[in-house]
Amino acid sequence: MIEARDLGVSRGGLPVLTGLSFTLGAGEALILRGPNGSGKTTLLRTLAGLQPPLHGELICDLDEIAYGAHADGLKPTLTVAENLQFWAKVFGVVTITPALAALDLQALRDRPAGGLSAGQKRRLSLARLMVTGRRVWVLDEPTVSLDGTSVALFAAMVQGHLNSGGAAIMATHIDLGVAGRVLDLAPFRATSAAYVADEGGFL
Amino acid sequence: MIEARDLGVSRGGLPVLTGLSFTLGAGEALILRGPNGSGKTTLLRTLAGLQPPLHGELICDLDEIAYGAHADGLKPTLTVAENLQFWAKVFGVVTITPALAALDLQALRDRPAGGLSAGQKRRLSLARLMVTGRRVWVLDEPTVSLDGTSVALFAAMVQGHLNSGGAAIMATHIDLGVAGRVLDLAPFRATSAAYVADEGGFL
Amino acid sequence: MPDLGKYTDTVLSAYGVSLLLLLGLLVLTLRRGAKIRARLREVEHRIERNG
Amino acid sequence: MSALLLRDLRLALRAGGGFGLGLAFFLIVTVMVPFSVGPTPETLAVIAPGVLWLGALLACLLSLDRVLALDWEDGSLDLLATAPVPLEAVVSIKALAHWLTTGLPLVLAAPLLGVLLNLPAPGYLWITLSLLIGTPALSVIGTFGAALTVGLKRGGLLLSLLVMPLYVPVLIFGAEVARRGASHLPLEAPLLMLAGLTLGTIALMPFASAAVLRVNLR
Amino acid sequence: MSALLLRDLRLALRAGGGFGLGLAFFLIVTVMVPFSVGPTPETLAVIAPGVLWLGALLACLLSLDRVLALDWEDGSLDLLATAPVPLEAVVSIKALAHWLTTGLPLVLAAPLLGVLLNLPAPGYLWITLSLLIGTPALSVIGTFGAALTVGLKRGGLLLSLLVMPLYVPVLIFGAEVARRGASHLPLEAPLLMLAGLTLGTIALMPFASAAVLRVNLR
Amino acid sequence: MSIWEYANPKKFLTTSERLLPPLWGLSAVLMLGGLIWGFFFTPDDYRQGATVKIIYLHVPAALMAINAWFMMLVASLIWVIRRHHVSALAARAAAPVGIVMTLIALVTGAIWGQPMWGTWWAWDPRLTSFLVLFLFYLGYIALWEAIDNPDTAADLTAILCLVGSVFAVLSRYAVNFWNQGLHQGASLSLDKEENVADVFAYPLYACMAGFAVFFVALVFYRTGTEIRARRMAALIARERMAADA
Ligand code: HEM
Ligand SMILES: Nc1ncnc2c1ncn2[C@@H]1O[C@H](COP(=O)(O)OP(=O)(O)OP(=O)(O)O)[C@@H](O)[C@H]1O
Ligand SMILES: Nc1ncnc2c1ncn2[C@@H]1O[C@H](COP(=O)(O)OP(=O)(O)OP(=O)(O)O)[C@@H](O)[C@H]1O
Ligand SMILES: [Mg+2]
Ligand SMILES: [Mg+2]
Repeated sequence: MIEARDLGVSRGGLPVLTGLSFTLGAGEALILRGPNGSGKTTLLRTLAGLQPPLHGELICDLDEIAYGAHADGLKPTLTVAENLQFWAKVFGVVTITPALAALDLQALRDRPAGGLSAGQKRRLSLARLMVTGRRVWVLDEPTVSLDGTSVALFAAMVQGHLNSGGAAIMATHIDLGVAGRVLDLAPFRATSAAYVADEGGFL
Repeated sequence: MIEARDLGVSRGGLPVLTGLSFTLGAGEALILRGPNGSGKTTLLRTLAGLQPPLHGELICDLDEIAYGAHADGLKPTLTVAENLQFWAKVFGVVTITPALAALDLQALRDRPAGGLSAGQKRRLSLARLMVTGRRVWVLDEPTVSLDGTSVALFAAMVQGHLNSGGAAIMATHIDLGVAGRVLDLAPFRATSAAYVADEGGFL
Repeated sequence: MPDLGKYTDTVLSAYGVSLLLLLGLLVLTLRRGAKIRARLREVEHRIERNG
Repeated sequence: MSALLLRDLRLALRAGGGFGLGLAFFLIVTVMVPFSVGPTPETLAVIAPGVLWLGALLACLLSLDRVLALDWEDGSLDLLATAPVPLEAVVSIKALAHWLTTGLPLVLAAPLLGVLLNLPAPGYLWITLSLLIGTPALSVIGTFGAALTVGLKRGGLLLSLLVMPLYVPVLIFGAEVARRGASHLPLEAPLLMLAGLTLGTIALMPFASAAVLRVNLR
Repeated sequence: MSALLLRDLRLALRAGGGFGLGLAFFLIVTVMVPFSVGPTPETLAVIAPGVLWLGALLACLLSLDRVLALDWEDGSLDLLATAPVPLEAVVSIKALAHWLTTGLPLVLAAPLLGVLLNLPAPGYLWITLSLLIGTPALSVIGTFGAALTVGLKRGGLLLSLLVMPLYVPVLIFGAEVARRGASHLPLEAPLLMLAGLTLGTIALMPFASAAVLRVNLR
Repeated sequence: MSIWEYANPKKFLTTSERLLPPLWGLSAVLMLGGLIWGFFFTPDDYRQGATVKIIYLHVPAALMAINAWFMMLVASLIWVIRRHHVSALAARAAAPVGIVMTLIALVTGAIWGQPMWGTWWAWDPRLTSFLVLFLFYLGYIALWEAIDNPDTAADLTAILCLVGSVFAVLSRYAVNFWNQGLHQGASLSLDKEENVADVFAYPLYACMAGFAVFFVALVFYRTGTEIRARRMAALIARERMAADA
């Protein structure tokens, strides 16, 4: 569903990763690892279509991708249900009930999102994925601030998504509870040579 | 250094924890655990003096406490060194070199903080603790977004602080790499009875 | 009705607007009061039933 | 699309007065003018149409930073950009929501505030009409400015700075209509220009705004 | 303390024009006035001192949301509140930084902009002097407003609404000094009142601002 | 038995429940009586003609507009010093009443001004300071509405009210200094010379009393509503806490 060939990505005008190739098929999960600053976030933003690749080839259908960023994208004055409902409408999905159920949010349904704790907010922003109806989930550190129980809920949700033919690519430093191929980004860190190649005109 | 007796804390006008008693002596680390929404953040804010306790007694010298919140408090346009320097001056500490060294930030020293990755920002905000000169560290999920190496650096820093007679109280869902007493907050969740006692006038 | 002469419009519009504002305030106050009262009663009943 | 419009309107209402505040600012600027230029009724009558237009323009301008910045900060904009709606439609809806919550109330309030400034009698119709025709252009142009500055921390003032020159033509024609109206002069020419400006910006600006927004999201 | 002041000044410089933007807004408002009220030189000369004061006031007002909101959003304010400095000092420094980056440039620019508005010759001295004395009060009062609204998402317009009525006395006396100065009238009385207002607010408002900030951080 | 007992919400509710019917009745009698008396049974003024009848609305409204702010100031002080919730809620309840009174004074004044001064509005000091008062009310109400947490809102609005009162007085002075007025002086002063004639004065007294009682009744009622709303929020929150546990 996603195929990257010799991909290079850049952040703030500097190349961060180069020579990255991988494929992600239906039902697969790919877990990105790598030390801080190695370019996980940058790669995920590129996959989601928010920034163009530096070079190389990226084959993916943007209409299949749901992006879950580090920021939550919640409106503090809307309730949990209203926040979800909005995204459901935008993506043309009918019901938010399964999403609420998947992350155990029913009890919080009518609370304004601004009054949730860090982990509760995170759960709500993960529930958003369920109402996108998209098949490829691109997630940046999805389990930050989640307690053990919630991590398990998240893992079950992702597993369900994979079983129904979806795919997921996730960056993390901690255990997600989801089985998947691990891709370490450290070896692909861009060298100064890549920079020369890219900014060739000036160097 | 901190002593809480039958402490109750509230958030958004609702009691969150009640009947909490603990002490924290020099050289000790206390690790707060509890499911999402159990009141860790609320308790830490109360200890830091940002909100008054609901009831009970809290004996702690506010001038000894350094608070490390979930938000980083970094200025994106200032460099790493300038950010640290500022807090060093506010707290009357002379040098930032040990702080930079403790979290391996020397290489990033002149980068604007806005151009750091999530984990690099986190490291910088942890380095801030070293320049407060305060003896009690109150930290909310300090290792969020940190990779393994950085967690080890953090643990070493905390251990050093404890060995020199400091103390630390930290909320977390994941392993911090620091040995310490664990306090689970789940049993202290406020019941509706606590609420009645508090809002007596209206109930 | 007293004869207001050339000031009929002036005086009547002043009375009209003021009474309208006063009545509006009164009606809004009473309506919100009744609504909150009813909702509170509902909540109290529900809590009594559920213990 | 209507979901987005409804959400924006609801947020404006919910946030404790997105509706009222632009209006309040308009009121306050109008009230401040006599304090600063002095209370002489003749002077006030001369400058009244201009002050009302300038006040409405400033009230619009100040509420622009709500148009996109909130959605940017909390990450909604990233998510909207990857959602199945064209970005052109998103910015148009945003401009519409801004007009409904800011421009329209200003139009309705302008005649009342005219009283405070001693606006000559024939002016009331024309100030209302010129604002009704002109404010949509202000919202659309303003959304472009908001898209330009969306990534910047506290872009508020920069936003004003960028948008102000773009507002100049609208202001000139709008205030001209209102002034001529207040003193019974012929006003077809500026009125037509104003209407043309509004239609043109509504038709074309969303493309510019969407393009700029795409760059900023990158 | 000086560390905080230096940091705030550096941030204002670094953020791409915290210095320049208030000034630019002032410039633009002043330039927009002839577009909106018409270019007649006599009218402009009459309203010039008032317009300059109003423009300076609006420029101040619009930059207020930078005073505390940024530090609130990124969590610095929590950290400052737990640092070994009294909150009263923090808000005073914030007001001082605001004045240095916004008020002072306005004072210096006002005579230049007076030229655009056909300000009568004796007015230049007095517009500068009245702004120099009055703008510190604007910064201090504005900081109080910023502290009141700091917890609110996009409090910008609410902030203006709350602060504007508090600005009324300063505006009245300030503009009165400038107007009397421009037409050679005696102006000791309003000048003294203006100075008294400024000193009073500088002495007392920080306590109110700090109190309000404590409530908001709670 | 101290007056602070009524600071208990329940006590306040039961007391106001008992007081409200007579208050409503009294205000209706006084207001209707005064207005009917003034409107139908007083002669025209020799200078102002029939427009003098506007005084029965204009002056009581203006009076109550100021008194309402004063009441809010006192209630805010009580909240800041003794932290009685009812007091904060009473201040909140009074603000909309006060702003309507201000609006009535402004509108009747404007309508009156048209025949008397030949203009709807003039920047007379009294009028101007009323406009500023209107702005203060607006800001105060907007701040209450903008904050979710009721105690935070009470604290912030109380401080705003205190600071605002000081600045309201300052602007009154400033405005006086700034422009000479067209407006009537105090016509009910102790100085017999400038007092309005008795024919107008008695119905005016009745209306003033009526407006005052009406204000008290409204504030009592609205405070009760605020208390109930607060109690309802508290009950729902408790219910939710019980469900969570
Ligand atoms: C929008 C315009 C006006 C406003 C805001 C206004 C406001 C006030 C205020 C604040 C008072 C003082 C009440 C008191 O202190 O006892 C007052 C009293 C009064 N006003 Fe006006 N007024 C307005 C227009 C007028 C006009 C046009 C007239 C008639 C020509 C008028 C006639 C009076 C009289 C006769 C009193 C009673 C004087 C007294 O008892 O102090 N007002 N008005
Ligand atoms: N806005 C920016 N401007 C310039 N450089 C940036 C910016 N954001 C990140 N970088 C740099 O780009 C590199 C890659 O950052 P990225 O955020 O992709 O890392 P990451 O793998 O997500 O790290 P982490 O695990 O800490 O989140 C880092 O070296 C970082 O310093
Ligand atoms: N601003 C707020 N207004 C009202 N209620 C809040 C607010 N913030 C948090 N709460 C509620 O207070 C409770 C405690 O929240 P707190 O943030 O202390 O939890 P936490 O233990 O830190 O959770 P997490 O692990 O998710 O960070 C939660 O039930 C939450 O919903
Ligand atoms: Mg990252
Ligand atoms: Mg937390």
